[in-house]
Amino acid sequence: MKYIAEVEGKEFEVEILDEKRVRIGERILNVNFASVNDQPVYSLIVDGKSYEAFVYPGEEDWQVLLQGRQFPVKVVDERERRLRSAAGGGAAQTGEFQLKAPMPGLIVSILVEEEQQVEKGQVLVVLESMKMQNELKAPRAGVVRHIRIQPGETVEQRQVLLALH
Amino acid sequence: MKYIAEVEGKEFEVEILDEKRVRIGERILNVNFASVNDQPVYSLIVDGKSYEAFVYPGEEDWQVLLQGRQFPVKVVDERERRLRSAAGGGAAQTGEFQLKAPMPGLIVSILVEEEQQVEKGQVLVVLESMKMQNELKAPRAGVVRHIRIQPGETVEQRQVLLALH
Amino acid sequence: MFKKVLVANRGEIAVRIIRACRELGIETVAVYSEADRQSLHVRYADEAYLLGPAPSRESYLRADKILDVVRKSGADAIHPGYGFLAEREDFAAACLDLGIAFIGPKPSSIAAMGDKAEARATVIKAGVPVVPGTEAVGNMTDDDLLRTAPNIGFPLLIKATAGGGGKGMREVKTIEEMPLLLQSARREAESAFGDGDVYLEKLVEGARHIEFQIMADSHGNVIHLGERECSIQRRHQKLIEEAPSPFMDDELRAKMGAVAVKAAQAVDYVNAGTIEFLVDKDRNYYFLEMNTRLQVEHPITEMATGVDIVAEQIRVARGRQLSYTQEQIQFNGHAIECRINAEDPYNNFMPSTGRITHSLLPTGPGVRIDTGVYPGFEITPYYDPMIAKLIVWGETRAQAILRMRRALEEYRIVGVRTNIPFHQTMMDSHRFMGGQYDTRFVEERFSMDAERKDEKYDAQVEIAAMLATLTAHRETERSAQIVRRGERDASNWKWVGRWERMHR
Amino acid sequence: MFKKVLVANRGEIAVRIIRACRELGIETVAVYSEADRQSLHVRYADEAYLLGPAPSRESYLRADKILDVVRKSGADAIHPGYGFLAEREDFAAACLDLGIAFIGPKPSSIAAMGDKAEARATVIKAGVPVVPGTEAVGNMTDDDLLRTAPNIGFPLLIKATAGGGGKGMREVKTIEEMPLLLQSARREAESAFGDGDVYLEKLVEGARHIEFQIMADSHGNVIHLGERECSIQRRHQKLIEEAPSPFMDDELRAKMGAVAVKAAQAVDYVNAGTIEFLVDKDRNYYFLEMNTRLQVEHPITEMATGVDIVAEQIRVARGRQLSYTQEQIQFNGHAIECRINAEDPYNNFMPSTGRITHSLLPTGPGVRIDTGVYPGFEITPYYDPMIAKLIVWGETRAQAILRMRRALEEYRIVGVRTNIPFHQTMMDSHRFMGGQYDTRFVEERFSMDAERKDEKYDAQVEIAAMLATLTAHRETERSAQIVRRGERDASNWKWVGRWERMHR
Repeated sequence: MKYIAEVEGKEFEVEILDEKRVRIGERILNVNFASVNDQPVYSLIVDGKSYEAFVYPGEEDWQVLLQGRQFPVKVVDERERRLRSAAGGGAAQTGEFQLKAPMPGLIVSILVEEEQQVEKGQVLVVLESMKMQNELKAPRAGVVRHIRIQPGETVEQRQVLLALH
Repeated sequence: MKYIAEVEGKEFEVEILDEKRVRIGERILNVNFASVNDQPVYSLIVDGKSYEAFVYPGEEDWQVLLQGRQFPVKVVDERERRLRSAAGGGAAQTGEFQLKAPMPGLIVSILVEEEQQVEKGQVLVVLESMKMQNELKAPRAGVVRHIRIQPGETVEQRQVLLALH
Repeated sequence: MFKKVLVANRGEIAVRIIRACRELGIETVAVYSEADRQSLHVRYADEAYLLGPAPSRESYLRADKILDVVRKSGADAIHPGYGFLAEREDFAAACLDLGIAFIGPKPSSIAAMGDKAEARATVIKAGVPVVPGTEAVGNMTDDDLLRTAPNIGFPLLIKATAGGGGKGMREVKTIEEMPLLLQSARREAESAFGDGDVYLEKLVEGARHIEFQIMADSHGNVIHLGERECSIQRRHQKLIEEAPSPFMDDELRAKMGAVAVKAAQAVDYVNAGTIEFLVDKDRNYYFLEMNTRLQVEHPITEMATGVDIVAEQIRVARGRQLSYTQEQIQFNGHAIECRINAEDPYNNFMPSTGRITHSLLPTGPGVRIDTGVYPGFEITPYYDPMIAKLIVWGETRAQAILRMRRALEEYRIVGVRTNIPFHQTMMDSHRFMGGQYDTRFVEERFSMDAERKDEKYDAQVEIAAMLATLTAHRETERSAQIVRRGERDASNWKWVGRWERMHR
Repeated sequence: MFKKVLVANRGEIAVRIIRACRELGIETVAVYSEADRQSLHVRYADEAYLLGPAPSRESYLRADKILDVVRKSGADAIHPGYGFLAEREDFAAACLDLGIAFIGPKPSSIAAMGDKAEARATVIKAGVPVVPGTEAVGNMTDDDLLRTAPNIGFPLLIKATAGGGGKGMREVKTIEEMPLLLQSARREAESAFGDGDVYLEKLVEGARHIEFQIMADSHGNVIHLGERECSIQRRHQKLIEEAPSPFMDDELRAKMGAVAVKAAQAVDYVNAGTIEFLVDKDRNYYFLEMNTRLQVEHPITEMATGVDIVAEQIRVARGRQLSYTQEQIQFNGHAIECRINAEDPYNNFMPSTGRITHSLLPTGPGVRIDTGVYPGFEITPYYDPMIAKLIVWGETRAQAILRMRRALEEYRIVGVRTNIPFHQTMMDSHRFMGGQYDTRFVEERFSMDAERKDEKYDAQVEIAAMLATLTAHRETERSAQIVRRGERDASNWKWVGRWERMHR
């Protein structure tokens, strides 16, 4: 199976040849890959070098936490890649974004109003959790719609707070 | 539900009244009972006293390891008890006993022969595991039958080694 | 000796106190909220009583309920830990009224140090230097402030009386620019807080946060156990502490230690306490505040001096003398603590909640962990995000840093995000290694990406690509298998079978 | 400095060595058997190479394969740990032939101490006392033995030359009873081993096993790091060690320490080693043997002296001088180690295998754990049953015992049976607390039931009854629910759903 992995602006063609061999670019490497205790912790031995990392699924990528550093990696298989390039890029920027509570907590304040135009990075909502106030920011520019919460309200994790168009 | 628990030669009548109350003998106690992380480790708070113990199923009883001491406890519910007393006692002493390997290992020697009469506590087989030689003893007197192993053979955990009649 | 101590706290500090009691042969009583039934402090204590629902104000802050548990359990002393009720004068007084020991200072000492203006006045009287300023004076006109400013010295800060969060704050370098800055500060304060009052405070440049551990008994003996360097902070939360401070020398330690003892004596202090100082780059030091309780970072002092501070707290609360004189306190080697918080350093340190599914603690020589969590435990949003303290000791500071790196690399916590990568990045930072940092370091000069592109970087990028691909591939295969296997899952039936065999 | 060290071992000691290397900035190479792919030493090392199948003789004892890995990885030193190849003269020599450092003594020292008779002769020449006897003399007639006996002194032991396991062994109190006992000993030896030869050895009564840690560099410096008391043994396996020995005083320590140094010098020793002595109740001490390697119980010496023995081993293997002179070695407080074995103390210490499903480590002040296992790890029958070492330090022996009790009470390992209850019973034993034990204590005077019926007993029996009943009830309810719920299990479908969402 052939994959394309994109990390830190670089692209790697990675082919899983069999259980013990992986081709990356031009090189064929001996690998021994195992999850530890069925957790998202993976041990990888590549030609004798031993690595261990957390690998979590992100929204559209994988977060690899390796030796105290985090690398977001996008992985697509060849078929997906062809489909995507046929569909054309840039589509991800449009459409509705729903701001969800990243953790349970208490809404301290809402700093925007419906129909307000906001910039990328602008603080939308302040959520208190674990004695800390956390600023939830706009991931991109847009117009605020459907504010579904009020200050003082308790929210669950992943509860939708408002939308951005 | 009413149970009889037998431990260290004493019998206790234990009745589970509801989620939070247990009657033991004449006394009604407030209990808060919970397993820790779905392991055989149990936390019990009885009228404010906090206890934690391992509780493992044994062959015919429960092994309770509490504060560094082990207590084997037989628990029967009232219905079982009536059935057993109707069937009459002593039946457990007769019939076949199968000696099983308590762990994987290597058979070092077999100290008995088929049809040999053995005493309770007599060593039947020596099994090597983890660099240690372990003597497997007769749990009761009897006659050796069906020796299914040979010295030098590797055995799996719970594999039947021989029978005692 | 006390027979039974109630620990009025949760988490790692409750566990720490229970351990000290157990090692002294004292029984322990835990209290807990509904969210904490499975907490370690409940599991380890001899007795445990429910206080109420998860929010602190309905459980750990309910002094009335805690005092009920004291009566019910027959405890003869109470240890408040830190936070919650630890610095509540009225709670300490209520314990004494009930005839039980409060393992901490007298209510009057808590009160004297709890009010900032009073604390400042008290220590000034004892000859302890404070950050010069006009806060205690009350409202002043621009003319008054301009007259006072040269006495404070430049640079100084204009601060809003009602303020906070930097609103209405201005840095002033010379008297000439001050009138205009006063105007703009008042304007901003007025619009932010509806109150234009301001005061002046000396700007302590390149300030380090250095604190002294104090121990005092009721026989008039007061000693200090040396300093802790706590300048690695983010949003005023300490993240890393070390003892001794890389900035300190024996002479300054002796001088500041003596001042710290004087500050404690000024409020007739008994038990453990901490005097916090700001220290500028010219080694001038200023009293900041006194924490009248056990401090989160007390273990580094324990590792550098060999003194068990919690055991010593219990000792002096019983009316005994301190076990050590000042001369007997020896400083040996170097200790560092990293606070492990459930927060994501790659996402603006956002708190992270969830169930810990797996964990692997670093152990071995010179490593200590104080924690209240374990695999299977649920991190809830109700309490502080600190889930563990990782403490190491080394013969030298360099050895301690290397050991901390090794320990951080070994530490695995799965189920919530933690700030372990933050600590790893810090331990690799050249400025941290050089001891060259102040309280603004994390916010102004530190970045998670700062030191990435070293000789390991290229290999890491490639390995990350491979790991993500192998994981994605594995999940695809697994998912395909599950769909193929269909709707039957045999595992429950196995379980039933086992059950039936057991009850034959 | 070495750049890369190959660790030719597994389990906790491989992890211990990897940690030391990492803290010194040295890269590490692990080797592993097929059973150990998920072992901590493989996970923690920078490199890892498969040796072969699980049995030691096909993996960890394959010197040839390990030397292949040395070549492949470019390691410039090898640390053998203990056991496996650690005391193989030929392996140490092969390393030197390959031009890499063996972190241990010279092959000639290993050889000199590996042969019992030669070791005995060597140390006797150096003036070190050994247990008096005739073993080295060879076959002797009854007349010869009767003539020699008074020189050895009574009581003495007749032992079979070919012997072992007590067969052909007789205790002799007087010369009068000796002729008859000689006859019966020869008869038994003949029938057991087909060889009636016997020799005499002084019976050391109430013997304690006390050993001295030695460190030596290649510049002729040899020091000792004090003693370890290792008399708590079962079937000649050490179970608990402490430093210092409760039996020792400063004078005897200085005397035995000097003798230990002399014994090491007699074989031109370099690196870490241990001289084992038997000490009788009258404080006579006899050389037993020298272990020419790192010892399992080295951490208690590390905690009592502050010396990192493994780091020091690496240092002297590089040809550097020792970091300490004898005068700089300070003994501080008391350390105890309990060896945590996967064996059931309620079932004749039968080894226990299986997957560790959950574990909770005792942590906090003064506690160190060296282990190679973690939740999810499988304990196999191929290797030693020791899965962890729990080590505590206290200011006094009493404090160390109390701390060990606290740590044992906290320790949870689920999935295999362990001997933790044995250690708990021992820590409660009055004789252990009093330091009154010898090497026969566990087998002759100790029982798991010995100290059960104290004031806690009645409450424990009732609680045990309740816990078993509640567990049985819970399992009944659970089993009923599963049967009712029927054959559908939704969890896999949830997982597929998540997968599909992720790939939308």
